Amino acid sequence: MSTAAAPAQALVSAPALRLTGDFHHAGRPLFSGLDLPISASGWTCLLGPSGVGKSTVLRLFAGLDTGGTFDGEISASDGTPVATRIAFMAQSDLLAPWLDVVGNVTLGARLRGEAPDLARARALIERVGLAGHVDKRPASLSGGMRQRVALARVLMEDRPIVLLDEPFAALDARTRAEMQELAFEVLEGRTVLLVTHDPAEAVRLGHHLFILAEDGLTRVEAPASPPIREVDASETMEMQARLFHALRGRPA
Amino acid sequence: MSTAAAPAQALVSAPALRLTGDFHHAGRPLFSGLDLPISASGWTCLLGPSGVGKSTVLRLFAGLDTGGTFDGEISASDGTPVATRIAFMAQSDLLAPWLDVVGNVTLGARLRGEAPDLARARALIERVGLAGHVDKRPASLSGGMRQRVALARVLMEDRPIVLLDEPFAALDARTRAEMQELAFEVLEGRTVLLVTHDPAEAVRLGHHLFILAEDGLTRVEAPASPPIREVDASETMEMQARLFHALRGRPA
Amino acid sequence: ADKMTLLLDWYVNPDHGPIIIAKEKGFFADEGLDVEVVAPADPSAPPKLVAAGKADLAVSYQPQIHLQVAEGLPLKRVGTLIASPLNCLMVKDDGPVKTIADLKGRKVGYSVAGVEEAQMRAVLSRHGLTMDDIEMVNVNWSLAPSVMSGQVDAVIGAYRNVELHQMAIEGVKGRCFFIEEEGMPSYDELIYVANPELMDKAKIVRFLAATERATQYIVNHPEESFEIYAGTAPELNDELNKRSWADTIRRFALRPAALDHGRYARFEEFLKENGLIETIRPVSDLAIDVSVQ
Amino acid sequence: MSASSRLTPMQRLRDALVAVVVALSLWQAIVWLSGVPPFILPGPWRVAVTLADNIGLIADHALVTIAEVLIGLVFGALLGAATALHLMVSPAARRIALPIMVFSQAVPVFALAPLLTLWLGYGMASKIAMALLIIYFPVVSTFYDGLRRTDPGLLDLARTMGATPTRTLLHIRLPAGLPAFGSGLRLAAVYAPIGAVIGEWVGASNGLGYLMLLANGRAKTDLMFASLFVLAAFAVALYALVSWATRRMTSWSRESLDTL
Amino acid sequence: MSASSRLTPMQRLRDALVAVVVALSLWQAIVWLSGVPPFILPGPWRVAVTLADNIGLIADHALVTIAEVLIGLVFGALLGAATALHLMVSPAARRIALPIMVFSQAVPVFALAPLLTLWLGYGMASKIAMALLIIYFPVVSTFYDGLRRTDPGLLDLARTMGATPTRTLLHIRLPAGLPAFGSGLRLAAVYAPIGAVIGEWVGASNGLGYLMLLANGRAKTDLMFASLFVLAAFAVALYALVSWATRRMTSWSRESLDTL
Ligand SMILES: Nc1ncnc2c1ncn2[C@@H]1O[C@H](COP(=O)(O)OP(=O)(O)OP(=O)(O)O)[C@@H](O)[C@H]1O
Ligand SMILES: Nc1ncnc2c1ncn2[C@@H]1O[C@H](COP(=O)(O)OP(=O)(O)OP(=O)(O)O)[C@@H](O)[C@H]1O
Ligand SMILES: [Mg+2]
Ligand SMILES: [Mg+2]
Repeated sequence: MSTAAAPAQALVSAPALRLTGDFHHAGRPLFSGLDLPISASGWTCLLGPSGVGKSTVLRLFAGLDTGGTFDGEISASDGTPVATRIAFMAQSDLLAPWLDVVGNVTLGARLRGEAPDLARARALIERVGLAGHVDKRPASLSGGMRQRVALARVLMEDRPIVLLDEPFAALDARTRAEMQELAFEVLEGRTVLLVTHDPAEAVRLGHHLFILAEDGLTRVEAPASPPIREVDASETMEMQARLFHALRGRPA
Repeated sequence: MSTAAAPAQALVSAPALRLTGDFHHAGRPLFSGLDLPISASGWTCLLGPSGVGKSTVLRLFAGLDTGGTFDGEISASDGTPVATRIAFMAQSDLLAPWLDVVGNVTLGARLRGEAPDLARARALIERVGLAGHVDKRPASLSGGMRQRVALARVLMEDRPIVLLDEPFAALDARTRAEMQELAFEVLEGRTVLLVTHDPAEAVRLGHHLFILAEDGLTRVEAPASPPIREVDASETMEMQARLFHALRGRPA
Repeated sequence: ADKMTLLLDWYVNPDHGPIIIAKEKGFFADEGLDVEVVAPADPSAPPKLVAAGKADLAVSYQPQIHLQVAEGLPLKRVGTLIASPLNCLMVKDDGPVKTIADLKGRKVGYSVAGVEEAQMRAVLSRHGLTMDDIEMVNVNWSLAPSVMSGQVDAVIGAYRNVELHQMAIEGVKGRCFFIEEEGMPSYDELIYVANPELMDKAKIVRFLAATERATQYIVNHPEESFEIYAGTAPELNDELNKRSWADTIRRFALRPAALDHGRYARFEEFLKENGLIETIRPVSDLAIDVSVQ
Repeated sequence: MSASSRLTPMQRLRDALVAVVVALSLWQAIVWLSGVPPFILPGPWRVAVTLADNIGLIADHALVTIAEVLIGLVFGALLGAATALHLMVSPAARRIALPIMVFSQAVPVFALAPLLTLWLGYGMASKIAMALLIIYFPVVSTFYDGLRRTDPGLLDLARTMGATPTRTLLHIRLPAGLPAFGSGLRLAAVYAPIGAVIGEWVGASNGLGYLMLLANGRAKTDLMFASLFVLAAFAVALYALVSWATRRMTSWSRESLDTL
Repeated sequence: MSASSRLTPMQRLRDALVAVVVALSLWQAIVWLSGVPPFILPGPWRVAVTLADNIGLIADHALVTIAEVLIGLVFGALLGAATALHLMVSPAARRIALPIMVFSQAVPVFALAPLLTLWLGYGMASKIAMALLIIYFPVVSTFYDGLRRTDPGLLDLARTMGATPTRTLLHIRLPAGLPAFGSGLRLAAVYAPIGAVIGEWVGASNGLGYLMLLANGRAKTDLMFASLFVLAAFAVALYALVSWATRRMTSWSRESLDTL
């Protein structure tokens, strides 16, 4: 089961990324002088207060319209463009209401005119716990189920760079932990940028941690042990508390 | 500021509620023999795995269409109907895309043909941290900002019963804590049913805690101290860990 | 002055000469009448509106009054505007149809007015043909264009004083078979109809007197009368109207009030033979001479 | 656009009967109250009698018109859908062809009639073309509007998935625009019969439009209204059919009738 | 439905000019290639000359038609919107009135012409009524479809907020349905001129429709096409205006043209 969920193709090498520059909405600066390095083949976690521009950063990497003006550079270590090699999971689930679960999970293949790998899709759907719901349309799914469909869909995409915008926010603690493990396993070797609000999640998954705040970007050292980390290891717990306070403690 | 955000009217008495019965989707049972008591004037937190039926329970209390069949009873301690006395915040933000932030927050008043209390709306918008965004439309807001607008809107509704479906899920840790405090303050004396995935949140806010699982409802004792509780009080931390394990530890 | 409403059969054209001239020269005013002239696009509407009491008079066609009375419309012919058929079977002069007999196996266009099949049957029978020998095609809005472009070989329902000139101006020479020479009973092309229960005979008598004067004026002063006619609206002042005017003058009824009983009896007979009406009505049900009764 | 989709067939039948009765009563009431003479608007009873007396004649002509309408509707819908899709992929088509299309739509068909008959003759082709022409623009316009209003989030997603514009159109915009296509198709169902009838007026020797003209020419108002009635009844049936089909086609689109 | 809303006025003007040139070339090409005689379809040059020669005459008639169209459009849009809203609140209206409306729409206007003139006379009223009648149904149909497709989540919300059906209609469904109303209005802008022209055919002594029929009857095809050209140009201008206005009215609705 877990092998079937692994990508069918050999892995393309995952580059490091970097975003530098300023961004403003009609003159109102969102961030300036930002320099965000994403290291190759690992999980970089981006945290920060609501509305600070995390999703905007993700959309910039994905080459999507942000409604504002970006003045800077987005580059990959191998010198080739970024936006064509990404898989993107947005903050809202963005399921096609007319497709059932299988249809949504295999949408990428159909959009590229490839034959969808149905076996892999079914395996992933089983892994995200929706085996009994394959032919339901999004309207008949709960919020967390919808998010898991979107997760399965992004995991189906076999891309070297993966951008995840709060992919586990609608899930209960247990399902969330399982999904984190699944994503970590499937995305091994990829360059992953994860936006999250959950310090525990960041500490559990991140090779590198950044906090984006109104006053700029701060790097936070990740624990020494490699992810994926045990939730209740003392090192993790301590780190989590530190991170939590780093996030909460900023002056109001 | 915090006084302005308080309801203008005298408080109507908040009843206790109870939901008993079975529910199925076209013959597929979701829960059966459920008996969920919600005590008067306090926060009851409902946790449980994704897709188990938490949102369905909330919609049943709200008298909304669930796409399935409910066979049972919903009653209030004072014997009057429930659905006409509730304020409801759904899992998705449900903002009207054509209204700006103020317009969305004051929608309820306009729908009832009342004059919107603009001062209170502005105070609430300021409390949810969107003072600088009053005239933005939802499309120009971040995910967390949209959720805060929806929160301000439900807090504007001066109702004895309040149903909240993961109202803080899209917020970063710090904003989340602030919003919890705001909601707790504004909803004082109300009967609140909160669906959440975050054990810390449940422990922080709940007078009563329930876990809904595939095999039925379990009551979990809340800490002895009254909410709202300190996040890092030892009692809270311990309870949180217990709850977390109760949630994770179910057989796969 | 007494107000009066007259519905034309169609847009203003030289066929309406006496009405326009009577109005412009003040002959109506001399009779103490203030006549409002309204032009519709659908010729079948005006008789209905007069029957419904919405106007005093309408310009219509003799073949129509027979059918309308048969269907129970409260209408009678009270005057004549054009006292001979204008309708003709029109072909291209250089086309294949030299005689009626050449129509065998060919297409004949028409614009539905109700009696054209009967007309064709009458014309064909003179030359040993039946309706099965030709194909009738409803070309509704475009009689002249359809024959000019060769889509049909002939059209019935074209007006000899209009369509022939129209084709000539477009550079296509046309030719008319005059249906009254080919076996059709003759009839009044344009008549005035009124609702016999509602009409004010005295007013109609005055109206007809004014148009009679106008007709005389036109006959006596063809050029001046055209100037007056063309001066009423800029869109009327053109080559076609000029040619058509000259060709129409001799067709106006010189005695608009006079009624030829025989014509109406013969036409009623003709329609009965062709199955278009079921019973023969006395002429007095169809037409009256308002000046005597 | 039709009654709620949550009704049973029996309820629908009952509603349809009520609608018929109400319509006939309205019609009769207008005839009585306004005192309009029967040769301008005959009452329902007279028309019913005429319909019964001429049922064979009317049925023969109706079959011709129905065939024209159905063929015109199918081709018009296909052509309209293809045009809307093309407008979506081609900015040039959008900027240049769209104004031309609007321009051509504002030309009343009677002006095109000689042209159409010149090219297509007096057979069925010109009537089908007329039915097609009359429904083409509503289908294009509503479907194109629907295509344009696709959730931008889904389009972003398609883009990150490496979709070509054509595949985005087929897999995202097309299904997202189907409810709007349904709107256009329902309009088309109402107007296609008028198109065919106009086609018949332009030149024909059979069909309900021809029969109406003939009846009008012979002052047989009863017969004209009987043909008209059959035409309108056919339009309602066609509308119900198209409504049902489009509803099925877009069952995922959550229409909220009973929850107001 | 119009070119992208992200174009500058200069670009729009350029596009419009290109569209005009393309349209005229197409027209000329048809005339040359098909060898259609000028009495059926005159070329653009001939029409332009005729237009210039008769500019005063055509302008006089055009003003009448424009007035009729604008009045008809305003009233048709208002009446159509009111009907769609009413259909939404009243299940009875939906089940009974809707089929009757479809039925009445399928009756070609020419059949109603004597009735209309009987009631409204030969003045401007009957032309306005005709323009109104022709746009009424497209507006009702598209707007009603839009009202029906409102996000059920928002309706649920309104319900929990204690809204009456009427207020839900005004504050939720109405704004949510505005983009669809815009679709209907754009269709209406194209068809209202045809309505007025048909009204003029029924009986008038001025207006572009009158001029066209007159020219047609006199085989002055050049003049007819010149009038037709002015009519169609007016329709395009009206469409552009309505398009701009409806776009502004629904600026919140995210239309995704350039992101395909
Ligand atoms: N219209 C429907 N038809 C069939 N099944 C449905 C329908 N709507 C919801 N369901 C099912 O009902 C179940 C409960 O959904 P609900 O939204 O109540 O879950 P939940 O506990 O809120 O989950 P989450 O935490 O993911 O939001 C799900 O399994 C879902 O698939
Ligand atoms: N189209 C727009 N016009 C103007 N401002 C916009 C627009 N889109 C987004 N913004 C603003 O950009 C800012 C950053 O938004 P973004 O979605 O990147 O935040 P975020 O960090 O992802 O927040 P969250 O955690 O709440 O999702 C917000 O303040 C938002 O108001
Ligand atoms: Mg975000
Ligand atoms: Mg839920």
